[in-house]
Amino acid sequence: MLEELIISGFGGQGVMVIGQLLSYAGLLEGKNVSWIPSYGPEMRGGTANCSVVISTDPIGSPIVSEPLSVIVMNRPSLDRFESALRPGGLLVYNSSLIDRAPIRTDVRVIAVPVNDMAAELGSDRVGNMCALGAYLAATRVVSIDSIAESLKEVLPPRRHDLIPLNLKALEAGRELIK
Amino acid sequence: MLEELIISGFGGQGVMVIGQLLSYAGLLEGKNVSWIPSYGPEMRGGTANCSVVISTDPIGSPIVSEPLSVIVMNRPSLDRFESALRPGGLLVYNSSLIDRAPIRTDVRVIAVPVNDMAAELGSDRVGNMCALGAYLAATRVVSIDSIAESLKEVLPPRRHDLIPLNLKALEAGRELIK
Amino acid sequence: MTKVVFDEEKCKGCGLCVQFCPKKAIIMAERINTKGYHPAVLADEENCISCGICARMCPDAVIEVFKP
Amino acid sequence: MTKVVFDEEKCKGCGLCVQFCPKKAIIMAERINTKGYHPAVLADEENCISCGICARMCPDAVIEVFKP
Amino acid sequence: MKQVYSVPKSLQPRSTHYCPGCTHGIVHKLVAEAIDDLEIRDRAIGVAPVGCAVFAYDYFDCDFQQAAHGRAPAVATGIKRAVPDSVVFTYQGDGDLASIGAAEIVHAAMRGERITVIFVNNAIYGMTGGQMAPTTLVGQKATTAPFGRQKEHCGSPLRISEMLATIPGAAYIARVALSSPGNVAKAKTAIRKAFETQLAGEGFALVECLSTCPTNWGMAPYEAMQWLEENMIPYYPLGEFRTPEGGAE
Amino acid sequence: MKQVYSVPKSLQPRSTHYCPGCTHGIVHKLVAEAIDDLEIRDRAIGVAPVGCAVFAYDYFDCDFQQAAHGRAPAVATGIKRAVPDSVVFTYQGDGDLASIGAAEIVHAAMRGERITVIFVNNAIYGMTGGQMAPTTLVGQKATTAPFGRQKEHCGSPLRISEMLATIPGAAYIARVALSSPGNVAKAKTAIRKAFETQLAGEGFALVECLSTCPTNWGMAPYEAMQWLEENMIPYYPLGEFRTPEGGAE
Amino acid sequence: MAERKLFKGNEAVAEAAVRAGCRYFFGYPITPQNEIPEYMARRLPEVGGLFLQAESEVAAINMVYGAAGTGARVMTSSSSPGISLKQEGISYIAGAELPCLIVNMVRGGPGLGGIQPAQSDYFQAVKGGGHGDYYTIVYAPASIQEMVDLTMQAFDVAETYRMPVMILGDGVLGQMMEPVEFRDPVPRELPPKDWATTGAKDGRAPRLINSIYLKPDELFKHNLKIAERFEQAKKNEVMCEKANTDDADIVLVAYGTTARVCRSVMDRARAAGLKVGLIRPITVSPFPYDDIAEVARTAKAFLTVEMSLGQMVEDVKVAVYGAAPVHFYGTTGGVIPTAADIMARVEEIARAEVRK
Amino acid sequence: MAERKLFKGNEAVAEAAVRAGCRYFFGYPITPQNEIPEYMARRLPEVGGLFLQAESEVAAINMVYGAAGTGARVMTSSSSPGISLKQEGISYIAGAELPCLIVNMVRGGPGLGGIQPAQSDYFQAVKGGGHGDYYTIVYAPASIQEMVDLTMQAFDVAETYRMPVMILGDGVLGQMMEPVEFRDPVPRELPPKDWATTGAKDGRAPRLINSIYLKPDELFKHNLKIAERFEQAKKNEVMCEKANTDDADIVLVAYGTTARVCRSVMDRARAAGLKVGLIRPITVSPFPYDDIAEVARTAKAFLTVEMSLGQMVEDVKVAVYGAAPVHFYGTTGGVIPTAADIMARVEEIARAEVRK
Ligand SMILES: Cc1ncc(C[n+]2csc(CCOP(=O)(O)OP(=O)(O)O)c2C)c(N)n1
Ligand SMILES: Cc1ncc(C[n+]2csc(CCOP(=O)(O)OP(=O)(O)O)c2C)c(N)n1
Ligand code: SF4
Ligand code: SF4
Ligand code: SF4
Ligand code: SF4
Ligand code: SF4
Ligand code: SF4
Ligand SMILES: [Mg+2]
Ligand SMILES: [Mg+2]
Repeated sequence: MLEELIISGFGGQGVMVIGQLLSYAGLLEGKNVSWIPSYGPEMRGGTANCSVVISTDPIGSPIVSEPLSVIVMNRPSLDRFESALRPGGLLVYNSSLIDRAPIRTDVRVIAVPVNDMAAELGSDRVGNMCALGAYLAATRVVSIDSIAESLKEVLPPRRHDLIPLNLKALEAGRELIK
Repeated sequence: MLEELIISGFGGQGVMVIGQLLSYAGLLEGKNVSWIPSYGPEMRGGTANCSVVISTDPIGSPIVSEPLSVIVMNRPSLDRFESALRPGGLLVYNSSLIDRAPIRTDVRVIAVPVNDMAAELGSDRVGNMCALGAYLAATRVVSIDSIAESLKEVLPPRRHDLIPLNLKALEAGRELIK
Repeated sequence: MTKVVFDEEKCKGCGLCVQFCPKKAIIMAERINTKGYHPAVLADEENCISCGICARMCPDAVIEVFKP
Repeated sequence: MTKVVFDEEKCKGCGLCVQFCPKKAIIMAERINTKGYHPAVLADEENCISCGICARMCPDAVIEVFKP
Repeated sequence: MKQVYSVPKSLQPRSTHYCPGCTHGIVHKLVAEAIDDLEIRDRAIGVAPVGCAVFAYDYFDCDFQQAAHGRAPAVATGIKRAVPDSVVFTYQGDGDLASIGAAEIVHAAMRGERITVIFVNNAIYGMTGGQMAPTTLVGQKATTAPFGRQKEHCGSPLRISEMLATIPGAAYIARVALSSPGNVAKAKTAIRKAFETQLAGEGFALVECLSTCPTNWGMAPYEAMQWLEENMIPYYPLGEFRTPEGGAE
Repeated sequence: MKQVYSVPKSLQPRSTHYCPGCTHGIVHKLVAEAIDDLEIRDRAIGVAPVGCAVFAYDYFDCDFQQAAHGRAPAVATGIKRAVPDSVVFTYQGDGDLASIGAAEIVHAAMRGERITVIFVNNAIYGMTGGQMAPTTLVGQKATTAPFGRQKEHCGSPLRISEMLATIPGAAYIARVALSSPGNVAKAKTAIRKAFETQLAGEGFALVECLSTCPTNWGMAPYEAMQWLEENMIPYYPLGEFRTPEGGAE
Repeated sequence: MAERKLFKGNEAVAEAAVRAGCRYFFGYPITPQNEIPEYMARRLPEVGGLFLQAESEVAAINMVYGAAGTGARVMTSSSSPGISLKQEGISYIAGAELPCLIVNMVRGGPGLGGIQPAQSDYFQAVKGGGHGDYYTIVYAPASIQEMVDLTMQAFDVAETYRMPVMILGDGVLGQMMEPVEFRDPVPRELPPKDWATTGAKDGRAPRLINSIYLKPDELFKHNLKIAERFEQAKKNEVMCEKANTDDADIVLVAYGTTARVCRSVMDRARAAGLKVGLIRPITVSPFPYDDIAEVARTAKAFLTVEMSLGQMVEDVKVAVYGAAPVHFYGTTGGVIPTAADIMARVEEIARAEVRK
Repeated sequence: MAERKLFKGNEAVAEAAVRAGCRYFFGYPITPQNEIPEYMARRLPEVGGLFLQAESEVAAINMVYGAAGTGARVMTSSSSPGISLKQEGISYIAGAELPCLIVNMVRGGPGLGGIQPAQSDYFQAVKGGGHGDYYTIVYAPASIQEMVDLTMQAFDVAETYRMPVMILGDGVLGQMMEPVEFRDPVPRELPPKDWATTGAKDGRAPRLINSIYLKPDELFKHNLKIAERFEQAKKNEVMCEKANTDDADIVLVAYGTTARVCRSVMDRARAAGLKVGLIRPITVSPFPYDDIAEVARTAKAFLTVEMSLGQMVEDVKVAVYGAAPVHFYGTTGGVIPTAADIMARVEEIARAEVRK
């Protein structure tokens, strides 16, 4: 089993958290995992992304250049990573913000209206969980239980009260696929 | 032809000049020459020395560790270099200042009462030339003419008026050997 | 030509011009420029006194000011 | 014991004690120590007032001063 | 219509990489205005620091050298000595100038090096993400001062202008702030004067610009300017600390 | 007989390598006297510089570290932070402290580092044979200023004490001279006070000792002291520039 | 088994140091290692330690010198340009025989270069760097877990041999997160710190931390003493991982991040029927010359892979010493070599040297 | 023939630089090279040039960067600890593709070490030193005459390849006097300095002196461009003296001062009937690998001699690459190897490897 994923978006869109949740969940399930953010001043203002690898084998480079999946939360991210995706891969994109449709036809495409769904759920903060939910439903890389468990690790204790809402958002994302 | 010489004494005793004169003279006579001073803070206050090599072959290390000749102008210099001298070598020492006789019996020893001779010649400054004269008479490494020529190079122009006196001192040193 | 001209694509929506305009003549637009920022626009040309303060305080050299 | 005691082998013959002695009680000796310097000596113990100035100014901690 | 404010010609017509509302942009404009006004664009050679302004060379329309962190005054010295009729300016942050480059700035001042130094003091390391600077205020938080700078632990902030004003070779030293239209106008005058000092061959000139870093201070741009006025100016008084007329020896 | 002057116990009973009449020897005695008087020999850790005093460790009867050229304040910081109850002092020349080590001294002062700095300003590089120092006077000759230091070329000398006195963390800053019995007595007081400042935890303390280098000045020892009085003191006024009672913030 | 937690490399190395008893950190910010000082600024006060941001890398390494000279466990960290600035200080620490830990999260150079991962400071770390005759012990971890393990033993090793130890990481190892577990290293018997300058109390003789020996004979002896200790380290501390080398025709040699990619390549190549093995130096100084030489007795070719234009490859050549050709594949400037590109080189070599 | 005069090494190198058009010197005092700045302080004003004593070696190398960036011929000099401090700056100069001359009169290290001659900065000069992927061109003269000749061409070479050139001397070469003659080097056609920042006059586009390339791909390309120039230098600039290597059983390999001693050893050995030759690298970077490899086809053994504990010997091994054993004899800390000691090693090797 090998997943190589890039998650990309604006600063506040929670892309790093998606990556960390997946990594923790992978760890809980006994897999090898790695997470690495883009770093440096390029981050400032612009888009941020992280690479996540989850594998039953030892992980080579943690920096993913030809992803099996990508989750993109804004237009620049789609522009940058759509072409890098491997044939047969998975593209999850935020259809609320991205004003063009993906071009690739050799990949599976899932549109998640992240901002709209988040607004519906009553918190801007949980849009990323909708995207994650859809991604998980499509890939089953880790279980929802593992993600639920990971939320406790990744969210700072003072925000643990948001866990139920996060789970709800996750579920809403999953619903999109069923 | 190979000469490897160390000249050693207190700061003001003109040992560096002896070395430079010999080097220049060697150069004038078409030989390979090198001169190197001891350097660094050890010089301060204490004794200074230089190594001179004059040779028809290319010169290896310019730093002489086992000299063929030594000219020592004070007691610490004798103490330091007497033992380093190669068997059969030449030891010229300043008998005005050095209060012990050399111990080595396997070398040629020449006592030059440097300070006394200089006093007699009327200038403290030319004692070194007496020692040089004696050394040259004994070794004939370079000619007196070459030394005379070299004086013009080594002495700063404003002290060229001292050249005749220097030559006189050189001659006085040579006399000791005849 | 208006008194205050914005090079809209260079605007980063920092709001400094809005804050410092003595006449509160500038507002942030609803729209988003290609950088993703809400650009500043002159909302009240009438009241603008062409003082140039907005331009002076704009860190991004977005603004030019003219006096009729 | 004299008022001014010199650790002669440490003396570097700098002459500072001579220069600063208010009583001109110190002179440089004719002899040379093993370092090659003419050491300072108390020439005029009579006049020495044990002020300690020579000791204070000696850079080489050569001098100790006593008061009768 | 008469143009009241136009974009300085010595600025390149491109967007900067600075965060929204960052005062680096204002300083850039003021420097470019001085270059325009004094008509020295073709003699100007800028020296970019390591810090958020590392890419300053992309924004000015004149020759530039990018210097190692803190060494801009040394690089500027090399340039000015080799091309004496050039107009050399460094553009340095507080980490660059007041921390790693403290020796270089002191000695450029001592030599009376005929250069102009634009010193952007934003009390933080912007580029590397908010570490403490020598100019970070007591109590101010930074990633390497997570409980706020503590005087007992690392002292009170360095007042560079006051310190350099003790040096005879420093012909012009002034501190300005970029926190209000009035202060920006004064900053403009000071920066111009710092170039004039060089042009007159009077010696070393430095303008300390109290600046904001909205991103690492965690404030909105306007809020940051207010914080500057309320917190920085009381510790870092504005004014001229040394002028060619006044203080040179 | 009562002993009026005895050799300080914290000095090793050996000859130094200093030239005849060099004031480094006097400073050594004063430091040792302060250590004796304050009974801190077993807590004292000295930091030797690179300069003529590089072998200072051979002369004091206490622990020592030899530091890289100019970095003694940083080394002292490392020691003092790791062993807070030690009494740490650096002993530095003008090349060491005012030139290559300018950043380190400024920052140790800024941090209010609880160390004592003995700064021997002899206006020359002694150990390396007479090169120009930042404190070399205008017109004074040095091997790298063969025509005398020229202000137009490399500025006026740095006044370290005045400069550091602008820094809040500097609790005690004084300048003394080793040129006469009276001045040496004042130097003794200042050096003692600099150690007391550290013992009281009040912050950074520095005593600048105007000194001679008979060898590289090309003067007899007494003549050098006179030259110091006539030439150095007018440019480098003596006195206390900052005291714990007075200036701390 | 202790709990495994996701840790960012920089924070993991900092936490490991704290657990290994490091109580003093002196450093200066630089990307991509800022999380180390930032973590230490929060963490060290909790354990009664001290974090101090120095005015520069030069000051930082000299603070390390001072603190190490008192016998404290102390470290610094930086990235390439900052490590260059520390070279005089590192040479002093080596000359004064002081133990300490230096972390270099290498980024692309030369000059200001970039901030992405590189391995182009290899030469500096293991050969050049500071002036004079000395070596340091340099670990090149390939995972966060290994970085933790090596950091935890680094202080013991530094104190055993009285020399600086370096962790040679890179931007990837500093920035990535992986699961780690903090496990105590095998305890070592450490020599007494009878050289530490802490004040000459209770009548003990004064001590001196020093690297100056003006008499050449003395400096000669001193340097031999230091070299002798490094010889001991060569005997005891060399670490190297070998995978599939027994029957390998082509042996990849790589360390750190690059070795991770090479492992993937090896797997791919084996799957494609090519007999490829991997040697991964864990200590790059002392270098596993013998391990490589041994493999060279059976291997047909070597391919050294580095994120540089070729540095470790020279040590590989010295080790292989003519027994087989040593090829090189490198990237520079922050580019990580891809498994595909390395695989292409492997196939090329296989065609030329193995099947010929 | 021009007049031959006795010159002290340090002054000779300074005079040669002035004659080669060097007009700017930025440096900081350190033994044993002080006569270079001191000479420049007197001499440069005579030719309208400028001498400036910097506040430190770090400042000095950055002043060199600034002046070199304007297209000026500029140099600095120092000795070991000072050269360590310059490493960040040298890496910048290399990264920004600027020509300049750096002189290192090596002394014993590590740390403060001593002031007597050594060759223990070889690694630093030719491999490590600063961070990142770059090389400099390093000359290792063995006489004052050669130091003069190499200095006189160094600026042209630096400008041809747009990289720093180093003269790697030592205390002996700096302090000794030998006869020298100043002869103009073979003129070279130099590339235009269309990169020099002198003010964007007459409508030309602004220029930039720079070493930052945040995008890995760009830095990769940039580094390859620099490496490409060094490849050119490898083709054109390698210098190496061979003596009696044609029939030699044992070949001594040494540079600089050590090579002088080895020449005496060779003569002695030949006189004693031993077939001994000498290879003396004059450029130690680029290193004469090919020359050595060629000799390795016939020689039975090599003996590398250095005033260090073994640095160049690694390059010799890479060159010989298994064709023959490479032995090493070294001194450290300022001790110059004696002809007698080297001769003893030669005889030992002769017994073991030649007559066996
Ligand atoms: C030798 C070296 N040390 C550290 C760094 C990392 N670094 C880059 S910018 C910077 C500080 C920036 O702060 P400042 O100078 O205040 O400028 P600002 O970004 O705030 O404008 C540091 C430490 C570096 N590039 N080189
Ligand atoms: C990094 C470095 N640069 C330069 C030197 C050479 N050096 C030794 S002492 C010294 C200056 C000494 O002058 P100062 O500090 O004034 O002390 P003094 O000898 O006058 O007491 C210098 C430049 C060195 N050892 N290390
Ligand atoms: S010119 Fe003055 S009044 Fe007009 S919009 Fe700008 S700030 Fe407001
Ligand atoms: S100040 Fe400039 S950048 Fe900021 S909102 Fe106004 S126009 Fe836009
Ligand atoms: S104690 Fe005073 S009076 Fe006596 S010798 Fe010394 S200086 Fe002179
Ligand atoms: S002051 Fe001291 S060293 Fe100098 S002459 Fe007097 S006793 Fe001797
Ligand atoms: S990080 Fe701070 S200083 Fe840097 S550009 Fe952003 S706001 Fe400006
Ligand atoms: S050289 Fe000068 S400072 Fe050094 S010991 Fe001699 S007189 Fe004193
Ligand atoms: Mg800043
Ligand atoms: Mg001095």
